[in-house]
Amino acid sequence: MLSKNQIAQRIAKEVKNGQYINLGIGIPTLVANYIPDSLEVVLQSENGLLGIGPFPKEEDVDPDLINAGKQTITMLKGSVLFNSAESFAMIRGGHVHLTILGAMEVSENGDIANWKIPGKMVKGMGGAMDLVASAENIIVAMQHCSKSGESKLLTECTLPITGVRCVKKIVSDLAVLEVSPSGGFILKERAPGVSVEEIKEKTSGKLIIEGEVPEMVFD
Amino acid sequence: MLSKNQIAQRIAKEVKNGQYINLGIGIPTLVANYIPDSLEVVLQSENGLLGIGPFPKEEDVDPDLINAGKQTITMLKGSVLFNSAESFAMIRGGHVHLTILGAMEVSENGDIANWKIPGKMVKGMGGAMDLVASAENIIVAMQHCSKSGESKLLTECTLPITGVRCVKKIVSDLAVLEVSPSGGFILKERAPGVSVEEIKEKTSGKLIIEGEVPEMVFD
Amino acid sequence: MINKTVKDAHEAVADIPTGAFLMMGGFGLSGIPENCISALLQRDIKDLTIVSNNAGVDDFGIGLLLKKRMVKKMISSYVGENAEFERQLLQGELEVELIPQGTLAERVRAGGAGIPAFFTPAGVGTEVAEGKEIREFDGKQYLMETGLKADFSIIKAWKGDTAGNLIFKGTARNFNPIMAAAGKICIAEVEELVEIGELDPNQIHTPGIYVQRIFEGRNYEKRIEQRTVSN
Amino acid sequence: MINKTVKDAHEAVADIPTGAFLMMGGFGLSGIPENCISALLQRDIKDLTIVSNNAGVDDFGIGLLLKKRMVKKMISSYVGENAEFERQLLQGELEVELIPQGTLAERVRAGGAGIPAFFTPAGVGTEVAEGKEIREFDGKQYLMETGLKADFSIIKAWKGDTAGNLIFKGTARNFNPIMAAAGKICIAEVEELVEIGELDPNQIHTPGIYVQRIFEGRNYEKRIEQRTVSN
Repeated sequence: MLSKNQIAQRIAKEVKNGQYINLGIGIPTLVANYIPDSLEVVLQSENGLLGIGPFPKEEDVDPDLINAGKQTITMLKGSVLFNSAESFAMIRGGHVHLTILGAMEVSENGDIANWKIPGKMVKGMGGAMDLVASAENIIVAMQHCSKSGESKLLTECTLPITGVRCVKKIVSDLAVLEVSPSGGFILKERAPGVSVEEIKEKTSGKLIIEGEVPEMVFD
Repeated sequence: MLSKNQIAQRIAKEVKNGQYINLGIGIPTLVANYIPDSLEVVLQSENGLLGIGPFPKEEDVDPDLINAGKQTITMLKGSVLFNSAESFAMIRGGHVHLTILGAMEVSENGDIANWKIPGKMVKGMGGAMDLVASAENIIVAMQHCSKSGESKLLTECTLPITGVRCVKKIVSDLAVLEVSPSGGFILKERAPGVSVEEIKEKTSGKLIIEGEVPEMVFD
Repeated sequence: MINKTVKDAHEAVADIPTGAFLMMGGFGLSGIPENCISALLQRDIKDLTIVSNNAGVDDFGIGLLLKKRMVKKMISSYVGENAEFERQLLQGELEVELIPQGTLAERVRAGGAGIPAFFTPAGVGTEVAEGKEIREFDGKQYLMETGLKADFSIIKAWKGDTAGNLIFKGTARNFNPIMAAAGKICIAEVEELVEIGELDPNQIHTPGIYVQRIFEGRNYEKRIEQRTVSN
Repeated sequence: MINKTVKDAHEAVADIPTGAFLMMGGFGLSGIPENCISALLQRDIKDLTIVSNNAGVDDFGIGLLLKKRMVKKMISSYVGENAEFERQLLQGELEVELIPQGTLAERVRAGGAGIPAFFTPAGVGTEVAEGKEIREFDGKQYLMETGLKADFSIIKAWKGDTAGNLIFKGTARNFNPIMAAAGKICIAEVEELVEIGELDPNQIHTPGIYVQRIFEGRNYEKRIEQRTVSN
């Protein structure tokens, strides 16, 4: 089973040179730590910044410079600031190449649910619905099962969905899976020490296994 | 009969303190010369400037600073530059209070035709259709009759129209007229030495005369 | 140039009535109109509808207006981090309308730009689409969303001049510029109010045409929600 | 940061094919991509469709492409001041589509912003409305217009950095920033190309995310159409 940091590390391998990327809150934010320096990529914060830098030193904290998770951040050389309409024009217009975000459930046709649990206080979808409706490539970072052990990779989402047929790839604590255009989770890689049997058992939606399934390799 | 400069001078009396104004090409441009210094108004150029200043001195000519008529201009203290989408957001959003433009024909319900003559090369409507569809107050500067003596204030426009039911007031070489919300040109003022009879004769659309019609007064 | 200055926050918000439809700039607590919020707290008005990306925290920002029960409805994209908000909502004392953040931004931009409606892919197939027109363009489905306007938009900028031209700082820009244009009356508070001619015409983020009232604010607290530092 | 620099105009336009759908920035002759137009003139391509507010003059700007018969169709708001344009149009050698200037600007902005369609009041009741959906909002009629995208958008800025961030100057800004976002490939020529970090992040008009190729242009002529001076 992968740790949160390992999930982030594995997702970082999906990043390509020259990409503009939006990282959601939680595990996706950790991905930034594992993108190799050899790749030139730009991270977008939907509250109005391209080129997110590292967290500031104590003396450099600026309340006028935060990310979409409301954390204090810094800028880089070449960063640029803009308003919220421009920010989502970028997202909606397909200029952001890759979106990485968390999910509570994903269905075998690529639907994602990550904003609302009936009966619980609803905090809002923030920018998630815009992101999943717009980005050409969406990768989900998630736990394969809930704390009570139920699969979160389903035939259909049971929670209110955030977007339809949008997830392209999932990296869970157990596996890397692609969503087949014709439906189903294609098992691409196993976490070290995790068997195909275990993944089968813990995937409630249709699982597609094509030949040998390699173990993930970490550099 | 008013000269072009007198038409501009009369229109300038319609300008109110605090207004943002778009002036079309031709006579409307001349209006700027007659706005009293006591009024604080801002002129918009739809190619991307608020706060049009006077024409530059020879040594200050800047090819990167032109008005919508492509004339070299200057800026004022407090001027601001923006792109074409922002410029028409201002116009469409009703932020520009007053539009003054020329017309080939106006109908008694306020339709305006000023962009196309069938059989002649069509140069385009530029920003005129956006302006007449959006501004809350539209004043037309025009000659009352064509060179061949035919009225340009009609029951219905004969030329392809630029906008419907939008003109509020007309200042011609003969008269000041308001367009009645229920249709018809309400004669408000006569040019010096021009009789009501002459205006009647030269107005092809419905002319409404309410009591005495005063002569225009120029300061 | 037209002079838009008013004396202070109290004068700026003096005529906002009970039941007004307001927009307030800010993302989290960054770029919020602190002075106007304080001045509103001293007004005896209620039943406000507020469009704002977030709803502040319990003891700062819009949270203060909520605590004083001045708000009837919030229109936001994310309203976490506010226990009093949650309490009022669960008790049915407060209405909330949640809108995807990009749709909210575009609806505000459209309202200011005279666009009554537009199509966006955000929310297709979700609860957000309920009751809305769906249309296909180029094989993809989109929702029709409408432009939003407010009686008053209340925003915060870094620098401004007396003609209402504004410059923002950092990510405190966020919704402020687009809300300026979407308010019938836009009230702008700035950290530094300068004379016309002091701002470069080429570097102004919000043209003064959108701003009806401007004043220099005082004592900005600029509270930080998630102070995160590197070692 | 991602480096977007190419060597020169020739490299920048080398892969534009016959039949391409282009956008070109500029208003009149102000802010036009002079270097790219010169480089295109040396390419053996034709049947271009060009979205540009104007069509240049006989011997400058897009007028040069027209003269060399490289253009199949112009999509503009105003095409005066060009005798060769008029000749080709009257002979049926050139198509032209005229669009109200604000609608053109908003269609380009929508194309770049992922908005497939929107409503505008411009053109209601006129020829422009023919064949278009009309809808009433709040008692006023509006037309539905669609977003515009181009294979290549070719623009001109004042300063730019290697990441493609751009700053424009004066009214030479015009359609350039919105066209940047609406081109699948945006080619930006700049008067001065600087290293990243030299432009203030708060003063950039066009974020580099929209720009795929950038180079420093040479020998700008910046011809003036109406030199008008005061005494």
